[in-house]
Amino acid sequence: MTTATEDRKFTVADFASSQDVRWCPGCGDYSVLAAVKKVLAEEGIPPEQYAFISGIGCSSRFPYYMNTYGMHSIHGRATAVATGFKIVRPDMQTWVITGDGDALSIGGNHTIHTIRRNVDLKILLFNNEIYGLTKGQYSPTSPQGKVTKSTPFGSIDDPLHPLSIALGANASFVARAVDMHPKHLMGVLRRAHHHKGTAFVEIYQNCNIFNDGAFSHAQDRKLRADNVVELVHGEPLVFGAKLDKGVVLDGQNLRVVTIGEDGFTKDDLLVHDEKADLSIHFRMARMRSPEFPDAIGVIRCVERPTYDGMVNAQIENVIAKRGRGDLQELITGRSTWDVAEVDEDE
Amino acid sequence: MTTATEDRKFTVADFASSQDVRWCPGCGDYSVLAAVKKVLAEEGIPPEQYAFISGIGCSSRFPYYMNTYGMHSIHGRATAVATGFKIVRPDMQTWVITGDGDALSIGGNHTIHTIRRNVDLKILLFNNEIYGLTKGQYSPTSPQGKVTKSTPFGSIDDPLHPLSIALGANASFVARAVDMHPKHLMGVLRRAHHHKGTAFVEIYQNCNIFNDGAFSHAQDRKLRADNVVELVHGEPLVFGAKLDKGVVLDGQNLRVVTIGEDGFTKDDLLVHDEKADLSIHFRMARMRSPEFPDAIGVIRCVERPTYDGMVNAQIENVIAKRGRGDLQELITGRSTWDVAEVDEDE
Amino acid sequence: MSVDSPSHGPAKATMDLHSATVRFAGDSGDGMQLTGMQFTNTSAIFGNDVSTFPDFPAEIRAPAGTVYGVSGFQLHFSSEDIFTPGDELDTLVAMNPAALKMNIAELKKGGILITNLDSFNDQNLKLAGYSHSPLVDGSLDNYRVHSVRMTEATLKAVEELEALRKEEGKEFSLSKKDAARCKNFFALGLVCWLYGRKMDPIVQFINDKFAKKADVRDANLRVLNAGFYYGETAEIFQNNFKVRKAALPPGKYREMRGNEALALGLTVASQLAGKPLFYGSYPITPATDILHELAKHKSFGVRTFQAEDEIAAIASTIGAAFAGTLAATASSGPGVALKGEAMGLAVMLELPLIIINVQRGGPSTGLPTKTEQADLLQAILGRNGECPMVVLAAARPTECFDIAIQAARIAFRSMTPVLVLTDGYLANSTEPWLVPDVSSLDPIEVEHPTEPNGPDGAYLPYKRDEWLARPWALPGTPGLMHRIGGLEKAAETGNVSYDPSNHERMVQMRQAKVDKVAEYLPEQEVFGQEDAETLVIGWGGTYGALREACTMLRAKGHKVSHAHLRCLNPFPRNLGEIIKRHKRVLVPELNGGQLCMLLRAKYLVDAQSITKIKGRPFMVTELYERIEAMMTDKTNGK
Amino acid sequence: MSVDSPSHGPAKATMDLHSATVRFAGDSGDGMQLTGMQFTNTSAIFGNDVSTFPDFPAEIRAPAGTVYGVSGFQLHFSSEDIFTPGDELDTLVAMNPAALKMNIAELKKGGILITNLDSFNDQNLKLAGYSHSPLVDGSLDNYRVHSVRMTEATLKAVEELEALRKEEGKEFSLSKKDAARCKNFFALGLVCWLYGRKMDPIVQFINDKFAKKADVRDANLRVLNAGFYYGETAEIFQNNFKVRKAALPPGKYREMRGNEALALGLTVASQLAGKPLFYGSYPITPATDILHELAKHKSFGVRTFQAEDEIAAIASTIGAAFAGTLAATASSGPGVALKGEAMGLAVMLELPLIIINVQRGGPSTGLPTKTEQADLLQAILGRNGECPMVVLAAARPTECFDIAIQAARIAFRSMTPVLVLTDGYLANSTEPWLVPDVSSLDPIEVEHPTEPNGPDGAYLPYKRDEWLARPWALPGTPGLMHRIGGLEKAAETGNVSYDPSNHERMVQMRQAKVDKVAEYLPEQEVFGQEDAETLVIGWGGTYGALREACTMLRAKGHKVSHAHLRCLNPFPRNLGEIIKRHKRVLVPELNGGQLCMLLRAKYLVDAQSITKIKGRPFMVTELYERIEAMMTDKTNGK
Ligand SMILES: Cc1ncc(C[n+]2csc(CCOP(=O)(O)OP(=O)(O)O)c2C)c(N)n1
Ligand SMILES: Cc1ncc(C[n+]2csc(CCOP(=O)(O)OP(=O)(O)O)c2C)c(N)n1
Ligand code: SF4
Ligand code: SF4
Ligand SMILES: [Mg+2]
Ligand SMILES: [Mg+2]
Repeated sequence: MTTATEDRKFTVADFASSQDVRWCPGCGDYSVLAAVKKVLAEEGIPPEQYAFISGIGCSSRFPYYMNTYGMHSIHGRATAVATGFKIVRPDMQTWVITGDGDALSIGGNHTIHTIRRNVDLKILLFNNEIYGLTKGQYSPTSPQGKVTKSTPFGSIDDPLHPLSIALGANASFVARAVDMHPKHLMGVLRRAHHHKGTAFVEIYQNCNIFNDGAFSHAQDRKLRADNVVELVHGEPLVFGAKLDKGVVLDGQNLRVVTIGEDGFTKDDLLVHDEKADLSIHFRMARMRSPEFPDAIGVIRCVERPTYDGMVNAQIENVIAKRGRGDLQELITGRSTWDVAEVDEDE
Repeated sequence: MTTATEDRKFTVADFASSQDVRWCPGCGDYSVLAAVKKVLAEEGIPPEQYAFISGIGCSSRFPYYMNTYGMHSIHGRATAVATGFKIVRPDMQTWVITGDGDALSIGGNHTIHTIRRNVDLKILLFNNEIYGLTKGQYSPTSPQGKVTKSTPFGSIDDPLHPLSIALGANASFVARAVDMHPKHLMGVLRRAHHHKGTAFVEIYQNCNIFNDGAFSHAQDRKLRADNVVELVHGEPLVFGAKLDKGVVLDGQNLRVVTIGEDGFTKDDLLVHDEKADLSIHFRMARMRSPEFPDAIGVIRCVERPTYDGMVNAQIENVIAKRGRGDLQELITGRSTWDVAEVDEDE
Repeated sequence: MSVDSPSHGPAKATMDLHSATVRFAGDSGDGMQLTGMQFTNTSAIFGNDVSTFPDFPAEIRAPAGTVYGVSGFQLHFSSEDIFTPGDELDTLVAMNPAALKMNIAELKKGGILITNLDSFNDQNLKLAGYSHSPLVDGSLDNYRVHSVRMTEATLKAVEELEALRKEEGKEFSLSKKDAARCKNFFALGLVCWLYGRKMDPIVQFINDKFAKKADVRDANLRVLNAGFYYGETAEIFQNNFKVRKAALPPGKYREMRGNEALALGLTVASQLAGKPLFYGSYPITPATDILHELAKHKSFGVRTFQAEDEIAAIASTIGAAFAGTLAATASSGPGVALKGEAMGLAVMLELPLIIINVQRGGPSTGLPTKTEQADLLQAILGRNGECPMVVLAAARPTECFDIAIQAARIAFRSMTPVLVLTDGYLANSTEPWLVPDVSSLDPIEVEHPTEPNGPDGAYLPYKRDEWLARPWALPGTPGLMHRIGGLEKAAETGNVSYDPSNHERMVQMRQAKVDKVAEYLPEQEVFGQEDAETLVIGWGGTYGALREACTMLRAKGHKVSHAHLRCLNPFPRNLGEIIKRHKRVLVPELNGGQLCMLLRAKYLVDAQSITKIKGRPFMVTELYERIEAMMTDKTNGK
Repeated sequence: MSVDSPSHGPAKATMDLHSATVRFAGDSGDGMQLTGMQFTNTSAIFGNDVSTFPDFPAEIRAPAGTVYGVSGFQLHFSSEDIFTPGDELDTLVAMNPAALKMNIAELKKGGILITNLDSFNDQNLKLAGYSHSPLVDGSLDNYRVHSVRMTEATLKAVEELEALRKEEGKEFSLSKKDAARCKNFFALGLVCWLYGRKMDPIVQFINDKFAKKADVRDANLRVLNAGFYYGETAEIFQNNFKVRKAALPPGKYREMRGNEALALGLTVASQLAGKPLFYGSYPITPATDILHELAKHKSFGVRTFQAEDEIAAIASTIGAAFAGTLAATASSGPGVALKGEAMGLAVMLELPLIIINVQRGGPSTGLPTKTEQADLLQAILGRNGECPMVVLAAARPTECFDIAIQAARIAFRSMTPVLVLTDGYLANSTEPWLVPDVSSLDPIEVEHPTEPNGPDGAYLPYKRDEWLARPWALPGTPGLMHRIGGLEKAAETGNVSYDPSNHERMVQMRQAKVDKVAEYLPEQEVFGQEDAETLVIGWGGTYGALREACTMLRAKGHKVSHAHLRCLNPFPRNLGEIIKRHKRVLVPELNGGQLCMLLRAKYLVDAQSITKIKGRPFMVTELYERIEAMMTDKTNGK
């Protein structure tokens, strides 16, 4: 349905639409937009081969700013819209843009079903732990006790943990990145782009208007090193400004140790395996500062057939076995009778 | 609002409504109904202190058969209805009856939000891996490849795992039981009843009409011993007809061993701890025959403040600190002016 | 029931009838649906016009013998054109007391009642709520009652087979319980004799179905014959009946059920348009069968998606439409309610998709297995904002095929979602269908731009054509990248716009686009309009009953005509004129008067409602009486 | 604008005006809402009648200087009773070019335009889409333009303060950027001078708000004064104006916004009924403020539940109602659409609950921050099945308080869900409110049975009283255990029933119950009906504009009266009679003619629509003109 890539080369500008970007000045969304455009420009697939589908929220304005096919749908339903889209058009690179409210509050159910089906979508969840567009109510990811417009005395809900939910739904790809670290973010986006299946990426995103600093531990250049561990497949979990800290497995539990203290060496540390058991990734994804460093990077990446692939393969199989359907045969069915000109019976 | 229990004693009959039970003969729902009535009769709380709230599905007819307060609501929304109910009436024993379609398909989002909030509800999920009431379509828990009316060529969806989803939402109580083993089931129901918070119980339930034998490995008296491990807090994971098998932790992974073989003794086995880390329960809950025995019993039980408790405590705190609100003061607000009879100004 | 058929008086030998209505009723487990369908089949093959109406219990398999476990299948067959499954029953087969209890009220006076006497034991009588047997207390004196020991006769027939097998030195695999389950074929054989039906198609069916189970096959065949011979030999029947062939247009026919017709229509439409069907749906009675049927059509490229709920179902359908294919979703009452928000999005996006509502009894969960027409106003007016959508309604089971194709044509031509209304009655009823020749069907034209349509190489996704439709650029097309969404959009560019005048213009534009559909749809036809004073306006599944009632009324000299709407929004362009030609407008509906309200508002005509909200179709006679009463009531009308 | 106020002609010193309309417009970050509210406050305290209308951008904080980042606050203050925030502006304050661009069209000819000249730099002009400054190209010749270097003046005032502080040897904490942010108080001071307003309440406000930030406080106070003195001393203003006190009923007043009034009404209703409020909601513009307000009311036992979506919000509300308390939920367009299925359940359960729809521009996401009335038909007819619900609509911001209480009364008395319609205009507009004495409000009576009401000690949950309401047994009450649900229920017992006649009876019963509410609601009042030929019927937030337009029309000798409906379903019992008394019925609405359609259908009257679908309220003058035109048009009317 589309023209060949030939030898077209793309720049960031090719992916920018003509619409003015309307987020608040300073919003973390800007850096994610920039990162996505850069990654796509590098990847060399033409803009018309992409579709960006979003729900409703500040972050969900994203598609308007991309010079691709796009839909700003309704609140919480982006993954469901994208599922139908991708089933029909497995050839399109399909990205979903969503927020913590959009994907985990009203859209929570579609999120888990999309993930368990492993529809080949790249889902970017802009987690700012707040409802931005509606001007600052707590969201499912806001920490307990959060004072917001709708919780003047502090929220009481235990927060949902996006990656736990994704892993509980048997996600084939789960990653985390931080808006303010474009280089690392771009690396994660690139990996998501190349994953066949649902790539679920949580992005810590600062809403400087309604929830400024929610992720300062992971964003701030100074705090970051001690509060975040960058996962690399096959490498031990080392972190700290001096790279002297690490995570070890202690019986059934994880523990942070200092290399060189209590006899711990680098060799004792947990080594990251993107293809390990779900429960191991579950545990890593749940590490959270200050007790643990937050894990960023690709936490899980395994192969699993994609839903859109299987839907279409099933059709191809049936056609391969039985041949294309004969429409006349179909509507005629198996049990018919003929009516001739009426003549008296018996 | 209710009369004291005094020394009323209750029988199963006290909990039975006058309505004829209308499930298919042989349906697993009957045994769950019987077990619930027995447990409640034992517990000695009067029927009027209970509310059973359900969604839509075969199993959701349950409340009609209980002589308690009850609501057969709409598809997928039972937990949300029950949340409102329980917040207003924390004094009522509130049970939710739901099916795999009701709780995990259309109602999946309410399920995870109820669990993460830890509303004090007993949720019984009748998992028959099929849509019963609509006459046999595959459900989110049906295994891949399932041939049903809506999947004549086999389903392609990777199934949702109910307890993984619950644990991903930080459930405070998670258990599993089997319809055909009333004694064990009753034990689990009793534990659920006494748990303060969301008690999420998956019940393997046979739909003998549309999905007969889906759980025969756990139901059949002969197969059962080798395919199921009964978890007991503080006890090792032993199973098998001869009680000669067990589960051990092998590095990061679980493994089934035979006691006495390869040097394994009972002491090597994993000991069940209901209060362990979520990720450990996550791993146990996912054990599935034939590779592993399915874990039944209480998998997780930890204390966490209940949502309904916190909502009401917050109100009490505010009242304790500030006193009951003065209605006149409220509507008058802080900025008023007086209008006298008009007289020309200046 | 046909108008002038003589009621069954006493007679000998074979009596000629114009038509007859038979209902098989029994326990859910008694196989009544199968029995009814087989009788239908043989009648159709014989050459009658037929119309059927199954009536399921809400429970999957309620305990045997209870009234709520009763399953029924009604069949009307005739030597003339018929449109309904019949009102009153000429013959009722009641396999147990509960079936008798639930159905006897509809047996006409002097009608034939056939019961399975073996099932009238104390337990079953009690389950049905009888304190003593109605067969002996005189309460059935108005009927010609034939109590037959069917179970016994069935067992005996099977025993003979068993004996035969043993003689041949063979095993016999049927238990006594299995044997007893054949008794529906006894009833079927008996009724075949009663109406002089050839049993060849049934024999064929049994041979096919039980090809691999010789014992079951032969048992059923024996029992079937036993039933037939019982009628012929037993002294209890004074005569049997004959309903001659109908004068149907010649050609190849098949039985067709509404839901199946809809599914076939969607698949055919997709082939006519060259756009493989995407069908996103969540199971719900009585719409689920469409999913079941379409799931089989993989060799036509049909992709069915069983979504996690109705919202995901329509959302995925919207995604599929954006992706550039024929996309449809279906549901019923509660499920359609859930789709409301997304339907609004579809209207805003101006994408072609089909939303089907197989209506059932409401409100809320209501009466899930029963029929009703109470979602019309929801369909037309039930969304937030000014949110117009084309609304079509099928009038008879086989028309569901045509309406699906028409919906696709409109959706593509006008770039609009189209809502199709059917109902539980249409969904499950069958009638003979003259199978069309697919090569004679017009292709459905769909265009996709490949070049920019605006100045400076810009693509204007909301530029409009003569039907006010916007262009449909296929994702993947170079140079036509664009973004659409639920916020109000600027005319032509489709960019987000908060401009007040633009909003008003766009609201009017969306309305005008829907209104314009009337320009290319056929004009409204009227049945029997020449001299009519009274116009009966209907829509949807009541067509047959209205048509037969009006035929009766006209036969009795009443000046009445009948207009049945297929497009409810917009109304046919000549409807106003038609209304003006009549002195009185009556609007029978299976709701509280919803179409009537729309007609009153639009045409300012004092249209009067005839309503029925019982989860059941209109009966022809009740319509006849009510219309007649209102026609002669001087207090209504203009 | 009041009818006969003289337009501002050239004059000296102070001119008397009956009323004036002022709009403050600037960047979202410019504090225009606060400025407007302070000016409102001082006007109200002075004794004017006031009415306000804020107009927010859809973006949270769009980039500075863009047209889509413009925020406005309009205020109408008067010496007479007023009902609207005014049509055309007498004075426009435009803090930057974008604000000028977006608002100038509404400034009346000869009106005063005050701009911040410092913001008219090249970048801002470009952002606003001006190729060159409108201040110098003659395009504003029709207005009295006052370009003031506000930023500079502000900075100077703050510098003086800084110098002072330094003299005192103190630190000064404001950066230059902080200082510049005070400029809205300069504008406010200037406008206070222009309309001779006392600044005491503003000074008080600044003192309170910045009590802990002395530098900010003093800077703002200085800048405020600087603005005032600028008006007084600079030679550019030829005169200032005075709007005298209005003859308001004496008593204690406060400013009241629609959403706040609704929240207070709910809390008061809960106290009057002795049933602590449960409020389940999911945030959505423009309904969210109700949640924000109610979340503060914990000391009244109010439990707010921010649900995961709108479906959970209403489902929890239904649960809370079943639990026995006053339960309410609110949303807007897309969110209300999602609640449709659960509303059906509430109708079936016959539980008392309140559903609020703060309408916004639709369809779909539409114009989220703009006002519209296009959800009326959805409210009344937009559910599956015959699913009637009482529908009320508030007519003015302060009436939201009363309507909440009335909704609770009806819900409890008739055991029915009640849907309350307001809109974005009512939600955010303010007017002075004569604070009622709560002890004078009638308590709301609620009864709960404690004893069985049926034979043999049975509890019949669907037995009905004189209003056809069913009893409301509190869970926990011994002996009254019962089950309710969405399937059709048997009369009285409430058990599941598939009986056809029972279904029809129950459908009719639910309808009759809603209809009966009209019997105890007040009759419809008509404004100016004596001699009227034309009846203007309205509903909801258009009240003020309709009332002022009709007043103007009557003043001009037109025979017109105005009926404004508070209950849309059922209609007031005397509405039919009122309509009959008039020759012509006109129905102005901010939609495509929805109430008009209902009136035509029900009363068979040739009511004519006056529609506006621009996301904005009616202006009085446009209504005046359109009504006048239609009154003199011979082609319409009966
Ligand atoms: C059905 C519906 N409900 C509610 C809303 C209002 N709404 C819009 S965005 C939003 C939440 C936004 O939060 P999030 O998804 O975290 O996105 P963010 O703005 O923080 O990027 C809400 C509640 C809506 N538009 N539609
Ligand atoms: C909104 C809505 N959608 C769909 C349905 C139809 N429906 C009723 S029950 C059901 C699924 C039942 O499956 P499950 O929850 O597993 O219960 P079971 O019958 O197996 O006990 C469906 C799809 C409905 N009643 N309402
Ligand atoms: S409100 Fe927050 S999330 Fe939204 S655009 Fe502004 S800074 Fe970003
Ligand atoms: S269909 Fe299955 S789940 Fe439903 S009642 Fe029958 S056996 Fe039970
Ligand atoms: Mg957010
Ligand atoms: Mg199930």
